[in-house]
Amino acid sequence: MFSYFLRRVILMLPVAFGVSVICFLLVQIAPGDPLTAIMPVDATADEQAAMRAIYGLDKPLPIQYAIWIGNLAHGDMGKSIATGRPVAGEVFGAVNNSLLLAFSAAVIAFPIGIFLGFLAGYFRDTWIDRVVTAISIAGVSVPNYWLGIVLVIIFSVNLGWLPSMGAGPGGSQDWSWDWLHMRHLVLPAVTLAVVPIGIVARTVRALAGDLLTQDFVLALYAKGMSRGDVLRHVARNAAATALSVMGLQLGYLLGGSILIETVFNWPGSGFLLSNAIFQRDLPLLQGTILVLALFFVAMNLIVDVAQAAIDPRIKRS
Amino acid sequence: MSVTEPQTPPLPTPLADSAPDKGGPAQPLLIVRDLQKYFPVRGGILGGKKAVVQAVDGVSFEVRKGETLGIVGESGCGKSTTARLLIGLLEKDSGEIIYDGQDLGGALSLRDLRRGVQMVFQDSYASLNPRLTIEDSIAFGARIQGLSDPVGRARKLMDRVGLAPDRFAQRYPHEVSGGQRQRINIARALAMSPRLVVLDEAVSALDKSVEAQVLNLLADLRREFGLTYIFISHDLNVVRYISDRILVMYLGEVVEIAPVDDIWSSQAHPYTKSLFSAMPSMDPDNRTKEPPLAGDPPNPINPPPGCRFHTRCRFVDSVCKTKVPALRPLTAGGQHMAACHLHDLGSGHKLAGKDVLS
Amino acid sequence: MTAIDPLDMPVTEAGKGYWSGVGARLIRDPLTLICMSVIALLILSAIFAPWLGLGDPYKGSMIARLKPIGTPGHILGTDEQGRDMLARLIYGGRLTLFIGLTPVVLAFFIGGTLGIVAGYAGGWVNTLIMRTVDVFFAFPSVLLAIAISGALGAGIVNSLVSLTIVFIPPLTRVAEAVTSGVRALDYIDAARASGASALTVIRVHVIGNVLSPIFVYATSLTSVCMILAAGLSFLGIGVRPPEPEWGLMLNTLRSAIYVNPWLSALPGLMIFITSLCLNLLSDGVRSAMNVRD
Amino acid sequence: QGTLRIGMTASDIPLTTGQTDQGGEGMRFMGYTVYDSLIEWDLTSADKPSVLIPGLATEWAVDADDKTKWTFKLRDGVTFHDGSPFTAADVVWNLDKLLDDTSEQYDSRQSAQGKSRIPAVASYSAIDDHTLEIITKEPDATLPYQLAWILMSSKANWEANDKSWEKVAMSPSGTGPWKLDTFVPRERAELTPNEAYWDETRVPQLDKMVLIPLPEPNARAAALLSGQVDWIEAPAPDTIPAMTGNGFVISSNAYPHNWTWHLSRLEGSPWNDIRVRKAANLAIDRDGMSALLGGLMVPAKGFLPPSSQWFGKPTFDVRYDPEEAKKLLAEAGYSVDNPLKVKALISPSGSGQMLPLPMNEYIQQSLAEVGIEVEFMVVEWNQMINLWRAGAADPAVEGAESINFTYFIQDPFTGLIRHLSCDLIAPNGTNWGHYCDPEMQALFDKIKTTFDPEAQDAVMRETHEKFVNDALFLMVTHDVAPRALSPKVKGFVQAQNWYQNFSSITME
Amino acid sequence: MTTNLVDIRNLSVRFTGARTVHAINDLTLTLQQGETLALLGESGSGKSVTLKTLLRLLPPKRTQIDGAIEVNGTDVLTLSGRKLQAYRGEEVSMVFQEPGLALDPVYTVGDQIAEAVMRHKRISKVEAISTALDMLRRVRIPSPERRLKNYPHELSGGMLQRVMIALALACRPRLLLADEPTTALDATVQIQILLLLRDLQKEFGMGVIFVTHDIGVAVEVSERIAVMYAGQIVEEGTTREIIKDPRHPYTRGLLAANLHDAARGARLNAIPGAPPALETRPDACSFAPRCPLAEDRCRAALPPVHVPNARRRVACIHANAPLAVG
Ligand SMILES: Nc1ncnc2c1ncn2[C@@H]1O[C@H](COP(=O)(O)OP(=O)(O)OP(=O)(O)O)[C@@H](O)[C@H]1O
Ligand SMILES: Nc1ncnc2c1ncn2[C@@H]1O[C@H](COP(=O)(O)OP(=O)(O)OP(=O)(O)O)[C@@H](O)[C@H]1O
Ligand SMILES: [Mg+2]
Ligand SMILES: [Mg+2]
Repeated sequence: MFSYFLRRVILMLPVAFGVSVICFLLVQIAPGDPLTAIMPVDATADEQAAMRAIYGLDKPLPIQYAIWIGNLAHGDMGKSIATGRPVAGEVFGAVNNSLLLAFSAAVIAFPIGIFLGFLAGYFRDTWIDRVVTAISIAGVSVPNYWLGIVLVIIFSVNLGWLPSMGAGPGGSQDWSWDWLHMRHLVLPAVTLAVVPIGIVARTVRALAGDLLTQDFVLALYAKGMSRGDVLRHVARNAAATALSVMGLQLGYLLGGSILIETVFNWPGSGFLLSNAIFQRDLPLLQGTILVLALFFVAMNLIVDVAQAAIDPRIKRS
Repeated sequence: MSVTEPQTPPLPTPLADSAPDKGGPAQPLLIVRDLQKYFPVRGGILGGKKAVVQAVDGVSFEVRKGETLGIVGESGCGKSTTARLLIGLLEKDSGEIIYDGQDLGGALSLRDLRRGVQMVFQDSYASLNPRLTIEDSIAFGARIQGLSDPVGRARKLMDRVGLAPDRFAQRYPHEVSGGQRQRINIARALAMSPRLVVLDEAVSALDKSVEAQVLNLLADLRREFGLTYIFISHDLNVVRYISDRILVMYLGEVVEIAPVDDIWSSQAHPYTKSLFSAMPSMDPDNRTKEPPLAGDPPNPINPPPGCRFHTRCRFVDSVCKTKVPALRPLTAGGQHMAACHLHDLGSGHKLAGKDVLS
Repeated sequence: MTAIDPLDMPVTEAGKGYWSGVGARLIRDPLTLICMSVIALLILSAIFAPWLGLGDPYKGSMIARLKPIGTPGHILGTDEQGRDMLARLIYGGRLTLFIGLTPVVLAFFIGGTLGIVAGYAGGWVNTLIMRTVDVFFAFPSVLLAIAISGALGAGIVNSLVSLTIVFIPPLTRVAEAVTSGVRALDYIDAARASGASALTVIRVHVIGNVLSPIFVYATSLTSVCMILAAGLSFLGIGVRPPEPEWGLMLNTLRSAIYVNPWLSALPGLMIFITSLCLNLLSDGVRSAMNVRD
Repeated sequence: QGTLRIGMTASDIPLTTGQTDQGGEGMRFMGYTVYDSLIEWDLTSADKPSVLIPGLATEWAVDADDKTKWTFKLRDGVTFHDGSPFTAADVVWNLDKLLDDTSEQYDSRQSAQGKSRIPAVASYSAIDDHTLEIITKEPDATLPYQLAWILMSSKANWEANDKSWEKVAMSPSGTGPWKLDTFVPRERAELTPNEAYWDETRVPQLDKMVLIPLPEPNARAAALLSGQVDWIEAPAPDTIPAMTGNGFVISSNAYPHNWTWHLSRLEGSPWNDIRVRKAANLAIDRDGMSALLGGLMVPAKGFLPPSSQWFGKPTFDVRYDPEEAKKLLAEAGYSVDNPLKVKALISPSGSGQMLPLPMNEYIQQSLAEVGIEVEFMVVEWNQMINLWRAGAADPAVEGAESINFTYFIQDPFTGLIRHLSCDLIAPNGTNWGHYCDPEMQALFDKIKTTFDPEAQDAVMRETHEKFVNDALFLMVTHDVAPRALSPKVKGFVQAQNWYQNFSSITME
Repeated sequence: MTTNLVDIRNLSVRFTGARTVHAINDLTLTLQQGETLALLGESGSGKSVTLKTLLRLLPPKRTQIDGAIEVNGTDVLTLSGRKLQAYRGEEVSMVFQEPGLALDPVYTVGDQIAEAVMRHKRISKVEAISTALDMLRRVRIPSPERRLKNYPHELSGGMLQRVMIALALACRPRLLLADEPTTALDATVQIQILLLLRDLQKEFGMGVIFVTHDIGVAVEVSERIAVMYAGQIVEEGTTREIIKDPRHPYTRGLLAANLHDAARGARLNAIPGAPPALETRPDACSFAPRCPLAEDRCRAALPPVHVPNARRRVACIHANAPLAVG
């Protein structure tokens, strides 16, 4: 198991390197001058040049990359152009909030998705299957950013039940698991959960449906197992694949929440990213994407390892 | 009259454009020397050695013009790998393949080899492109080789293997039965006018009654076109029926090779002996009492040293564990060869020459 | 001798091609047919929008802004600049579908080619292509799209570029998997054994057999791509105003939600319906194409 | 008493260390709240344009002989929030922070924001604890306006924070009426009253003021409507009916802002013809545009808002008169059938740009009706800023003959001089259109050399009259800085300024 | 009349759905306690369906079953719920063709055997594991303690089939159903498994129905053979009778097609054609289209069943007139 883990880690390194290159290049393809957004509009050319030097933007590309990577190794992701604060601090704070949101959405989405999927897979080609399929297709078809707006209008503006924005009454810094704070989580998490519910339900349905037609299920019945036992076996078999789908979805929740975070003013990485984009805050853009991507890579690693732990067949190959 | 085969249709014009014979009748059509193929399998990246599957390890044999060589052995012993090496689907690690006197990679190009050697695969379904009509599948090779009138040729061959071209030419593989698909595969191989056809478990997936139909067909075709076959199977009965000589493989090596009647009457290698005794008896009054071998064939990733069969051999002696027996004729200049220390008086095996096998 | 043909075997209609079978299965599936008609209708109306006698989607009147649905002359009302909603929704379908579908089509060709090459060639070619693809997989797709679009800036071309980049890796991966699967089948070996060049084998034997699974997968991406494309516009890094595009319209009508909620829901509804139909269509096509089902 | 929660349009809390970023909003919420400048704007009245008043300096004067030498008397008994006293040395220290990149306390971020605001300053020194001397590069009567930009942060606090501006950012110290209590980047900042503020009338009444960045207009509206904030800046026009319908109060007032097309005066530009310029100005029905903006605008009558103290009495009446416009164009040789073709740079968004696309489309339509056919070149706001800096002659502008820009026109320099001065022709300065007129230049010089405020105002009026009479811009509208307030917010007086006074506010 | 362990009367199984298949047509079969019956037939002749019907493993929605099945006196077709669960595995159990697919890949083989034991014998996990261990010993798996903790993919094909047999026999069923348990195995392993089954059958004294299409295999394991064709039993008798004195033309064809003693190079007597598709219920002899002896009446009506002796049946008009093969 440990050697499997180590092997996966080593396989991950080139990917991580590639990720860093892409993140770096991302900024290079950006047109325009990153300083525009922060200098007063009537700043002189001299002032701009001085500023450019401060941010190292006057050096050639490979050197910029080398410096950037070198600093990264020390945990220094540069300073945000827009705020001057260290990118690392900004990003980790925001990713933290995004994680909170993503996990909450996952906690809503995965059990529902798994339940619906199993139901549909078990009762394949019955009306239950059709209803679940309809729900899951609607789930993946709905533009969730739009749904978010609608929910805000209904539950915040008209009914006044839930807050429309922010991560808690005092900002995200003093988050605690009380209703005062969790109220803020409800709408964005529900909105975010809609798509993964659909996806997880569809995956689990296909998975359960497939597994139920396999020989070993027949063999289980043949040795006198009850439906519940068979379902337990099927669930255990489906777990590895379902886990990887959920891992992937968690990544999407994390990276894909940008639209939702914008709608709900949720102080997460997506919100940060959208600010970075509009302020052309390239170090921040770079840093946010890098952290998210590396997080995603790490999570894939964890999922792989977890899969190997669940499914004895994986370690071998 | 009793149960018979349908009447063979009138002979089509024989496949005239086979590559001309070069070496004369005495030159074996195919000589294989020390053929070796190892497959790397992923081992631990961390320091661990990369494991290899020694799929084919030092295989040598000859196939004479017009004969049928049967190859038998348990699964995983390297039969298919050998076959694929022979028609260049896999690249050999080392060894020589000499076709009609010409060395592959030397005087003979892969392309020329493929004009002369064709193959019929086991899985009749997987060996036909589901998106091509039967006619197109058969004509494909001829078209590639630039032979004249590929479609006409395909239809002629379909007729010859007993599939009415008018009814079957435009069908797709999933629209015909397993036996029919195997006929198509045979026709496809023949469409390129090969001289040697490698049949890798070509009848194993068929039902007994259909198997007989296809075997009859193969026998007819061989006679008619003067083909040479390498016939791979793990069914000894089938191999015996169709082959002139039988080659027995064990874990990537040749353990015995002999004319069919010789080997049928007396098996020289303990493994061959066990393999033959493992055939189910057809006599209800005289059923098998003892399994001739215990356990499963070992994994070719780390084959045992010395004689590879020594782990399962009843006559194992210390020499077997260290020294690799060479494939040698039982009698000087004889056709029957085996690779076993029992037959080598100088091997140091304590039972050598004692004739314990019979 | 008996008069029976020994080799006859009951078959469904001899000589029936694969695609006619798919067509026949599709015809028997009403839901897919409905979705297909909806999409066809959207595409046709988008193509023929200028001849439908609609209002000018760019020209509005400030006096007639935010008229409700059902206003005479403006069946679906007017937007925040008094432009005819119906016209804008239909013209909007043009851009939305264009930006939603083009990247998948482009990625289908690029990713499909890469995947087939990787899957057929194997070895270091495969390693090179697939490891590169792996790097892109380290980014959640939405993130990648937003990052590239955000870096490049708004604009139709930029959106197409970023979305195409996003969809190449998954299509490559699927194409590679399907191709290596097919590559392992004996008929490929049979074709190689007949001396055909790699290109011929790919052309005759590989493409026909891998295309439909890749295609089916690609169709399942179209709705994702459309939602994503609209999302980019919604964020303001996709299509630029004043072009009519559903995501952008949704964005610009956001504040009108307080004046006329139904009106501002229309673009969202269009996105939803279209993507729903694309999803259902993709499911339908998937099951129709599954020969061994 | 009470807590006031404000939804800002900025996407982040403005820089807290002194000189703020985030434009006007930064100065409004984090500048003049936590800090003071030597000279400040009078923000107490809603009815008249605000004027300069003493801040940390109680009086100032230019030397009678050497018109480059200014002396400032500093206010006595002022202390920073950290308790350290405010002295002339602090002013010097603060100016070094912005201007002297060799000084220890030099802060590039603050410098980027402040340096360009005080172009006149050549040197400065503390005469004694409460006397400061500033030497300007050349005589410049606008120095007081320039100094109104410069905020004073505490040296003692900076030292206490290990001389690190990053640390200061978390616990800044100024002399202003508000103290920064806590601060979550990008999320919120909490200000509490400085009970010891030197101007007792401006000691805040509230217990707390919370600043929340809410850049997205609809999120802002939803936050106000769902009661998460009590005050939002710049409500989207379409959300206003819903707000007023629910008892929210819309506060607005004219302020020094304008929304214009800055015209190219390069060789060959059609805008060199005064008849064309006037025709365009006459072609626009500004009241019609008001519908688009929910009434939240002041139709332009000139370059400055009509209420400005520098408006003067221009003879050219900026009004809607299409017939007159057509006549003028006809004289210039154009008509609806033979329209004048011009290319205009616009951007889809941008700070202070109001609703640029619909407004520009409206203008496009209006101009078309009299015979000017406009082709738009739409670029991103950031790109637009670059093009604006580059000037009309830059190839990147692709021959566009106008640029739609909004101007912050608080003082003589930012309001008038920088747009048209010959020595500020882009890319050296911000005279985008390459306009250069000796007559105008003479007026600008006169502004700088007229040290008596009254007389200077008169010159300003004269200058503005020339702006209008020559129709130097396509003058369209002025923003009114709308903000939506919960009915619980009491005591707010919206000054005619970019900045506001929050001290008088109470919560019910 | 001795009571039969298995008593199948006039069984018909029809699959509905996209395609109708009359898989079993009017099948009657009996098996006595302690007897081994080989069910011999071509692919698609309904062998597996017969076994699955005995265990009620066919998808209930798409399957229509007529007739009666009694196993050890229980009416199998009316069983449901707990009774059905108790019947499966305890009374009757099954060995599948592909042991690799029939075992759950994510549980150890020990757990899978123990699970069945716990279910039927209501004993603790520890006891169940020791039963499993005992079973692994009985099927002669080397180092059974270690194998107990192996996952299916860690075992070779022969080993897996032994595990499968251990699993099937763990609850001491009265009837064992074996569906081509050796086709996927190598010859040397196949014979081991066949002999193992033979030994265990004696040891446990159960009835066995052994499905195969290889006559040699049938000879090795069975006392009786029933030959199936197109969902019907065309001939039934003791193994010796079937091998030495086949009466049905199909049985003869099968024997002739077997290469056991065909002369090298001589033509084989193959049965021409392919079996019918069973889209409709046969109303004549199903073998008639391939039968060299077919007459008009063969194609007109179902053939009569001849019963030459007590437990021997031949469904052919020619059954009484033994004909020389060939
Ligand atoms: N491409 C490959 N990569 C790795 N190992 C391989 C490959 N092809 C074959 N092998 C291994 O080589 C050995 C010999 O395989 P081969 O297919 O030649 O056996 P075979 O005798 O044909 O067996 P069977 O009777 O099952 O067809 C096996 O252990 C197999 O797993
Ligand atoms: N669940 C099912 N649904 C529909 N048809 C079925 C089903 N199971 C079996 N059949 C059909 O019933 C017929 C008999 O199948 P069965 O599996 O019993 O054959 P078999 O004798 O076991 O053949 P083989 O030797 O190939 O295992 C076949 O035509 C098969 O296609
Ligand atoms: Mg093989
Ligand atoms: Mg079967």
